[in-house]
Amino acid sequence: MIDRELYKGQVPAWCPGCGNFSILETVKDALSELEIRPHEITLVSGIGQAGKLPHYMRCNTFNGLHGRTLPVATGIRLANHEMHVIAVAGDGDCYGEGGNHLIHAIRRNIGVKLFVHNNQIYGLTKGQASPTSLEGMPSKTQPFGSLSEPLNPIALAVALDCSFVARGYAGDREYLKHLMIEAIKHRGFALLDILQPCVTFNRINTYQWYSERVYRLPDDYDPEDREMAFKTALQWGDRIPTGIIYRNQRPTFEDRVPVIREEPLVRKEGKVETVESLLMEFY
Amino acid sequence: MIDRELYKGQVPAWCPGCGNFSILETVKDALSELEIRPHEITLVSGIGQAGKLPHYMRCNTFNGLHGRTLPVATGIRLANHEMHVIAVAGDGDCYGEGGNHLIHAIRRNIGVKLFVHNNQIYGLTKGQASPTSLEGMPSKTQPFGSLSEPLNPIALAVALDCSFVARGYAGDREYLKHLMIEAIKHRGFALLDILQPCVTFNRINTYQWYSERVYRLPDDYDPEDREMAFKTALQWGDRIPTGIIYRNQRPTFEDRVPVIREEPLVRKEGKVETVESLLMEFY
Amino acid sequence: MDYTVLIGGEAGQGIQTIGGMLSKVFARAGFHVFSHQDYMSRIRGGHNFYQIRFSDTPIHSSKKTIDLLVALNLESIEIHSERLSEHGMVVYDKDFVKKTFDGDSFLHVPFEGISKDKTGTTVMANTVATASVLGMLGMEPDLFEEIIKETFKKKGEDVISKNIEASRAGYDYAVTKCLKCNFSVPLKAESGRMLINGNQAIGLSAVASGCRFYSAYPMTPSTGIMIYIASKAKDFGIVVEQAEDEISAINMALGASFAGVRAMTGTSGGGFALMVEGLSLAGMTETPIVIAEVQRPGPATGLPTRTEQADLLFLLHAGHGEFPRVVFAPGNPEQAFYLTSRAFELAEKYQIPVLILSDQYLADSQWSYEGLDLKRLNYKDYRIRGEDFRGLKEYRRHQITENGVSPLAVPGDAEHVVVTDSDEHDEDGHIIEDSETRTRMVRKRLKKLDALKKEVSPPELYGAGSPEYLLIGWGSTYGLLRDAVDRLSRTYSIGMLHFSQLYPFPDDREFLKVIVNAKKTILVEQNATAQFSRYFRAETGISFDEHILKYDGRPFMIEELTEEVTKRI
Amino acid sequence: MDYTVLIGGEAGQGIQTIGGMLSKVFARAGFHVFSHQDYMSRIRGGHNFYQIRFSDTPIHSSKKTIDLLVALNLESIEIHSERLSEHGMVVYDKDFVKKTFDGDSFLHVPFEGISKDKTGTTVMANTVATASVLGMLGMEPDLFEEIIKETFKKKGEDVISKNIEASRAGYDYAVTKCLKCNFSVPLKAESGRMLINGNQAIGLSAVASGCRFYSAYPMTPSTGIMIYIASKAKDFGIVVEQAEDEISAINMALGASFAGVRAMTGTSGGGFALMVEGLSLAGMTETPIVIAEVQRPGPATGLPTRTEQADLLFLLHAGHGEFPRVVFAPGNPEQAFYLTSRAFELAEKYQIPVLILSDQYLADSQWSYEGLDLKRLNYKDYRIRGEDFRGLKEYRRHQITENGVSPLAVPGDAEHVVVTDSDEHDEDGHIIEDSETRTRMVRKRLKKLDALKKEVSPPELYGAGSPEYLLIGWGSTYGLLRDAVDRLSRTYSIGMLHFSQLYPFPDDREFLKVIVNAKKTILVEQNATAQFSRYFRAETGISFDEHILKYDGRPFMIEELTEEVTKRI
Ligand SMILES: Cc1ncc(C[n+]2csc(CCOP(=O)(O)OP(=O)(O)O)c2C)c(N)n1
Ligand SMILES: Cc1ncc(C[n+]2csc(CCOP(=O)(O)OP(=O)(O)O)c2C)c(N)n1
Ligand code: SF4
Ligand code: SF4
Ligand SMILES: [Mg+2]
Ligand SMILES: [Mg+2]
Repeated sequence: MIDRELYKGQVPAWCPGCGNFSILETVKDALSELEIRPHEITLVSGIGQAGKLPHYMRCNTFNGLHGRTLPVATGIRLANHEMHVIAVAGDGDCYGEGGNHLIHAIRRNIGVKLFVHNNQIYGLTKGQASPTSLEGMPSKTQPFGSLSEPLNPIALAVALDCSFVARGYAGDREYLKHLMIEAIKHRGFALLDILQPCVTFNRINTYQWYSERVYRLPDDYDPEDREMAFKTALQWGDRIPTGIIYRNQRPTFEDRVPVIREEPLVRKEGKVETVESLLMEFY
Repeated sequence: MIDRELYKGQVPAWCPGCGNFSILETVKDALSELEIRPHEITLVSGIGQAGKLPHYMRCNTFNGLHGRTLPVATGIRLANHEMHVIAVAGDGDCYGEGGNHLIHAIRRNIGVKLFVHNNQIYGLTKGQASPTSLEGMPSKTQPFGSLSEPLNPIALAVALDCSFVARGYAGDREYLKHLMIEAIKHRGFALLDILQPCVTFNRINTYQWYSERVYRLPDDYDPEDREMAFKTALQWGDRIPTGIIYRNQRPTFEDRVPVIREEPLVRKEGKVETVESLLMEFY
Repeated sequence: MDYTVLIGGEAGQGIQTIGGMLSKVFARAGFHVFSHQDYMSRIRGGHNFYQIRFSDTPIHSSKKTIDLLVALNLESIEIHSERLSEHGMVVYDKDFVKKTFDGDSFLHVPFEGISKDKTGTTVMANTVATASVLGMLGMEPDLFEEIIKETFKKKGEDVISKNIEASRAGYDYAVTKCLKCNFSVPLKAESGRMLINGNQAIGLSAVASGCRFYSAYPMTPSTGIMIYIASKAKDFGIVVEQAEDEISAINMALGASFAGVRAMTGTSGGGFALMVEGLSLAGMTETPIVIAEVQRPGPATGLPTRTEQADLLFLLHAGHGEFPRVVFAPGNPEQAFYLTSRAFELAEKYQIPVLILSDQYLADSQWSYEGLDLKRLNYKDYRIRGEDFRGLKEYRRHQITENGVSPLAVPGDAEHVVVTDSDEHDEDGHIIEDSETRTRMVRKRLKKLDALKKEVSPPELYGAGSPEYLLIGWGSTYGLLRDAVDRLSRTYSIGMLHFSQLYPFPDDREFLKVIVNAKKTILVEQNATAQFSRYFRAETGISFDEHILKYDGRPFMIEELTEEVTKRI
Repeated sequence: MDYTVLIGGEAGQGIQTIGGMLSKVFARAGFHVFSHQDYMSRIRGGHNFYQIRFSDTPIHSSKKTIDLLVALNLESIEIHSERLSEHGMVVYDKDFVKKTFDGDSFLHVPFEGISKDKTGTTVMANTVATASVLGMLGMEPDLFEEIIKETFKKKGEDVISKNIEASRAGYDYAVTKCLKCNFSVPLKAESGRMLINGNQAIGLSAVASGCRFYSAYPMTPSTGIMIYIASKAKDFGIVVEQAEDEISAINMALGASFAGVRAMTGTSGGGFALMVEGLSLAGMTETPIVIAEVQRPGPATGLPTRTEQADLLFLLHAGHGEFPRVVFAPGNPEQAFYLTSRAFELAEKYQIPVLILSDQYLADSQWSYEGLDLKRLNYKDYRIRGEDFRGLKEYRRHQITENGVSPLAVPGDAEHVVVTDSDEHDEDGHIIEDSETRTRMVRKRLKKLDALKKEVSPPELYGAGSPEYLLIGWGSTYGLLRDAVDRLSRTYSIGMLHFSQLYPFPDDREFLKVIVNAKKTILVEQNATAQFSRYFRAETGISFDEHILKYDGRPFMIEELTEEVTKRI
C-alpha cells in the first residue's frame, strides 16, 4: 500500500455531492493498493467534468481534447507499454464525440483502461442529453426530449468482444475499487463504465435512482460466457448489474506488434548508422 | 415493375469481375420492383469504390465525403421523410472513418437504409486492411498484417438494438434483392451488410471463399429473438449466415419529432409574420 | 447618469438570475443598458460575475468603475471593491459573506433572512437582492413586480405573491437602511427598450430568416444559439438535432440543405476545426449553409468560457482547396440580427457557406434597443420548387452560368434528378477527371466572388469625418471602439473604422482614403498576433501604425482601452 | 541528349512496372532522370501514363514533347501521339491496341507474343516492352538484366532466367525491327545515379531522423510515405499504426510523442482538415509532431490522384487559437529529405507542430541524384531522459523560460510527474483561468517564433544575380522554375526565387532587394487564387506583377511554362 497522500492534486472544482468525488478517491485507493506510483501511470482525459479528474490527482497527465482520450492513450501505450495508462472519460466524451475510437480501441485490445464517468448527461456544458440519457429526458437543446434510444455501452463492448467489460457505481466504492483493480490488472483493453450521479443536472438518475436498482453480480457469475454476458448486458431498468460482465483472454495489441516485444519503443536505441543501407536501395 | 433502363447511369469504373457490379444491378432490380422512381429516392454515398455506385445509376445523389454518408442521409431524411434515402458505403467508409455515425444512426432509428459493400479491404486506396479484414491479413501499410480483431458489424448492430440487421452476399443476387426490398420497406434504420468480393486486392475473401461459407438463414429463423440474433451474429468462419438476422418494431425517429408529424419539413410554409411575437419577448 | 452594477459570487448562487432581472428592469425603464458576463468553466463554486451598466445616454461597453457591488460572497468584495467609484456601494448579506464590513459604503441586507421571514423559505433570496438594489438606486419597484409576474406565471399565483412580498421587503429594507445611498436615477421613460444578447440575436434572426434545420453539438459559448432556436422549434416548425459530434452536425445540415430547407450549425473554435472538411464539402457541392463560430480563447480547449478574437485567419482560410465563402463578424446584437439574415440570404443566393464569427463577449453581452426592424430582413426563396421545377425541360445541378450560380432545385419535386458530388464533377453532378471540365468548374465556383464583393458593405466609419487618429477593429469590439471615440473626441480628432462584413473584401475601396489620410491608425484586437492587421495587409498592402492587443480572455473595460489609445496617440 | 519516354495505358496494365524499370535503368546508366505520373482514381481501366525524361545534362521537369511512346492501348496513341517529336517513335503491340499503324514512326512489338513464345506465359509482356524500349534507344541490355536479377531475387532462379530470356528477345526484336529508330544515347557513365520520389524522400528521412511512431489513415497521394516507413518498421523498430480515422491518427501520434518518441503523421487535404483540432492541441500542449500534407486538388474530394498547391493558406492558418508552427514546402526529393529531418529537429527543439507541405506531383515524381548526404542530418535528442531526468530537483512541464522553450521530459523515467493540458494551464500543466497566467503562457508560446525566424533560411535565388525578370514559386514547382530560367536566360536576364521554408517568414529579409529591383515579378503557382502572393503581401506588403496559375490538376510541362512566362515578359 502506498500512502494516498502521494496522489494528492489540485482542489476539485466539482459541485458538492457530485459522484465524481468518490470515483476520484477510489482511483487513489486502487492505485495505492496496487502500489503504482504517480510516475508509473499516465492518466489521459478529455474535456468534461470527468476529464478534470487527473488534475485532482498527482500523476503523469495528458488532458487532451473532448472525445479523444483513447487515441492519445493508445499512442502513449504503444510508445511505452511499461507505463500504466488509464483513460478517464465522460459519457458524452467517450460514447458521443469519441464513439469511433472506442470501437477501434476495443478491436485493438490495447492495454489501456477506460474509466467512463457515466452520469447520463453532459455535465460541464450544463445539462444536455448524452448518448446514455434515458429516452425522453428533456433538456434545453432537445426541444422534445432525447429522442434516441440510449446507448448500451456494455452490450456494445460485449458485441465487439472487448476483453474486459465491467460496470461500477460511484455509490459503491468498495466494489468499484475491486473493479478498478481488476481492470488495471487485466492484460488488454478494459472498459469500466461507472454510474455517476450528477447532482446538478441529472434529476432522473439520482443516487436514489441508482441505489434502488444497482446490484452486484453474484460470485458464481461466469464472465467468460459471452452469451450470458450479452444477456446480462441487456439488463437495464429495475435491476442494473454491476461487476465484471464479460472477460476473455485474447492476445493484446502490444503482444502482436513485434517491434516492441523486447522492450518499450521509448527505450529503443536509434540505429541511424544503418540508414546508409537504405540509401543504397535507391541506386 | 419500372423499366430498369430508367435507372441507367454512367459507365462503371470498377475492375472487371468486381462484386460491386452485381450489387449495382440488384439495387436497380429492387427499386424497379418497389416502383420507386429515380426522383423519389436519394442515394447518399461517401468515397471509395462503393461510393461511386450512385453515379452508375440515375437518381438523386449526394456523393459526399469518405465516412460521412449517414449524417448527410439523416439530414436529408429529416428534411424530407417522404424521400427514400439509401446510404451506400464501403466497409472502411462506414465502419472505419464513419464508425461513430453508425452507432448514433442506429440509436436514432432514422428511416435511412445503409447498404455496406463489405469487401473486407480498402479498395480505392489500393488494398490496405479495413476494419473487417481478417486478422493477420498483410498489406503494405500494415507491416505485420492487420493486428486488430475484425469488426463484426452484425453483432454491433444487434447490441445497439438496430431495428433491422441483415447480411447479404453479392454472389447471391436473388436473395440480396429480397433483403434490399425488405430493408427499404422496413420502417426505421436498416443495416444491410453485403459481402462483396474485391477481385483485385482481397486475395483471401474471394468469390470462392464466400461461396463455400455463405448460407441463407432458414425460413423458420425468428429475427425478432434478440438473443438468438446475437448468437447468429457471432457466426463467422466456416459458416456465414445471410438473411435478416435481427429486426424489431421500435418507433422511428421521424415518428418522434413532432414538428414533422404532419408534413415533411421541406413543405412547411414559413411563418415569418409571426416572428413579431418573438421580438416582443425581449422587451 | 451612467451607473454600473456588478453582481459577483460563486457559480450556482444565482448571479445570472439577479443580473438578468436587473438588466430587464433597467431596459424597461427606458435606459440604455449594456451588460457582460464573466464566468468560469465550472458549475458550482469559483468566482463569476455579471456586470450591468445603464445610462440615459447611449453606451456600448463596460466600465471598470462600478457603482454598486452586489456581493454574494467574500471573494467578490475582495476582488471587486477596489473598482468602486467614489460614492460606490457594496450590498451584501453578512451571513453569506461570513464577515461584517463597517464602512459607509457597505450595506448589509439579509437576503436569505428576509426571504425566510416573509415566505418561509430562503429560495427568494435572489428576489430580495434584486429588489434591494432597486431600493438603493431609488428606482420604483413596479417594473420589477411586473417582471416577477411574467417570470413566474407558469408557477402560479402563490409563487408570484411570495416573490412580490419578498421583493417589497427587500426594497423597503434597502430604502430604509441605505442612508449613504446617493444615486440619482431619472424617472423611467415613456416606453421601455428591448434587451438582447449576441446568441439570442443570431438565433432570433435564424428563426426569422426561415431556418428550418439546426444541428449542432453543444459547445460553450455557442450553445445559447441552439437553446434559443430549440425553444422556438415547436412553434416555428424547426428540426433541432443534437448530433453525435461536430462532423455529423455539419454534414447533417448539408444533407438537410440539399433536401431543400435552410440549414444552419453553430459551434466554437474546436468544434469548428472538426467541421472544416464539411466546410470544403459545402464549397464543392455548392450547398448553402450558415455556420456560427462563437470564439473562445484557444488553442485547443483554452479558456472555454471566456472571450477572444483569435480564429479570424483560421476561418478566412479554413478548408482544403479553393471555394468562395462569406465571413461576417457582427459588432453587436443588432448587427448580429441583420447579418444573420443576410447570411441566410447570401448562402442560398450563391450556394456557398456563410460564416458568422462571434465570440463569448458578444454572445453573452446584452444590448438595449428601441427595436429591431423585421422589415429589413427580406426573405427570398432562391430554390426551385414544385411547379417551377416540374416546368423545367431539363435540369443540371451544376450548370455553368455567367455568374457561376447554378439552379438549386428541391429533389423529389419533379422527375428531374438532383446530383452532386464531392469529387470534381460535370454540370450534371457526375464525377469527372478531365482537365477542361475541372478548369471550367473551378472558374464557375470562384466567379461568384465577383458578385459577392458587391454584396458586401464597406466598414462603418464613426466619429470625425476625416480623423487624425483612426481606431480600427472588427466584430465584438464595436461598442468599445465607439465609446472610446466618444470619450476621446473631446480631446482628439478621432474616428473608428469597424469591419463587420469581413470577407470578401468589399469592391468599393473608397474607405481606404480615411486610412491613408489618418495621421495614425490604431488597430484594436482581442488576440496576440494582430490577425486582422495581417488580413488587411494581405488585401491592401497597407499596415497599421499601432496594435492594441489583449489576449487574457477578458474584454476591454472602456477606461482600459481609452488609456491604451491615449498612450499610442 | 534529352529524351522523353511516355508509357500509356489502362490502370492495371503494368505502366508503373515498365516506367519504374526504365527510369531505374536510365539512372543506373548515370543519366539525369526526371519522371512524373498521371493516373486516375480507379484501379482498372481508364487512362494513365508515366512519363520519363532523361538527359546527360541536369533536368528538373517534364517536357511536353515526347520521343518514345510506349502505347499499351489505342487510347494512349490517340491522346499522346500529337506530342511526338520529329523523330519520335511509338512502340505498341497490335494485339493490345487492336489496330495496326503503318507510319514510319510506329513499331509493333508483340509484347505478349514474345513472352508467350519464350516463357510459355504472357506475364512477362512488361519485361518485353521494357527491353524493346532499350533496344530502340540503342542502349545496352546489361543494366536491365541486373535489375531483373535484383527484382526477382525472392521469386527464384527460374523467374529470373525466364524474364531475362523474354527481355533479350524483346530487345533483339526491337533492335532488328526498328529501322527508323534514330536515338543517340551516350554510353553509360562510370557510376549510376540514385532515383527517388518525394514520398520516399520524406519516408527515408523520417526513418533516418529517428521517427519511431507513424500513425495515419490511408489517403492518396500521401500513402506512399506510410508504405515506405512501414517497409522499414521491422528493421528500424518503428511502430506504424493505421488509425481508424485521421483524428485518431494525429492524437495517437501526439500520445506517442508525449510518451517520449519522435512521432509523425501524414495525409492529404481532406484528412488534414480532420486533424486541425489535433494540430491546435499540439500547439497548446507543446507536443512535438511532424505532419506531412501531400496536396491534391480540392475542394472536398476533388481530383484525388492529381496535383495542386491550393492548401497553402489553409495550412498556414489552420487551428483555432494562436500557436507557433513551422511550414516547409520542399521543391524536390532532395529538399524533402533534408527538410523532413529539419522538421523533426525543429518540432522537438521547440516543441511545436511542423508541417511538410508536399503535393502529388512531388510525391510521385522521381528525381536522380549522385547521392544524399546523411551527415547533413544532425540528430540531436532534445528530450530529458533517464539519469538526466532523475537528476532534476523539480520538474515543470510548461516552465516559463526566456526563449519560451520548457523542459521536455520522458514520463516514467523519474519520479517527477509530467502533466499537460489542452486547457490553459500553469507551469505545472494544471488548468487555470486567471488573466495573468493566461497572458504569460500566450507570450511564452509565441516567444518561440523569435528564435524560429532565425532557424529558417531565406528563399533560394537561381539564375541571374540581379535579374530583370524574376520567377517566384514555392514547393514542387522548383524544378520547373529552374528549367524555365535555364531555357529563358539565353534571351532574358531572368532568375528564380524559390521558397521551401515557408513559415515563419525569415528574419533575414535581404532577399527582398531582388524583388524590389526586378523589372517584373512573375509568380507561378498551381492554384486558382495565387495563394502565395497573398501570403507574401501579408508578410511584406509587396505584390507581384504577374501571376501564372494552373489548376487543372496537372503539372506544368516546361514548354507550357516558358511560353506563359514569355507572354508575361
Ligand atoms: C470538440 C468539442 N466539442 C464540444 C466541446 C464542449 N464540451 C465540453 S465537455 C462536453 C460534454 C460533457 O459531457 P460528458 O463528456 O458526459 O462529461 P461530464 O461533464 O458529464 O463529465 C462538451 C460537449 C468541446 N470541448 N470540444
Ligand atoms: C478523410 C479521408 N480520408 C481518407 C480518404 C481516402 N480514401 C478514399 S476511399 C478510402 C477507403 C476505401 O475503402 P472502403 O471504404 O472499404 O471502400 P472500397 O473502396 O473498398 O469500396 C480511403 C481511405 C478520403 N477520401 N478521405
Ligand atoms: S455538473 Fe454534475 S457532473 Fe458536473 S460537477 Fe456538478 S454534479 Fe458533478
Ligand atoms: S479494387 Fe476491388 S472493390 Fe475496387 S473495383 Fe476493383 S475489384 Fe472492385
Ligand atoms: Mg457526462
Ligand atoms: Mg472496402
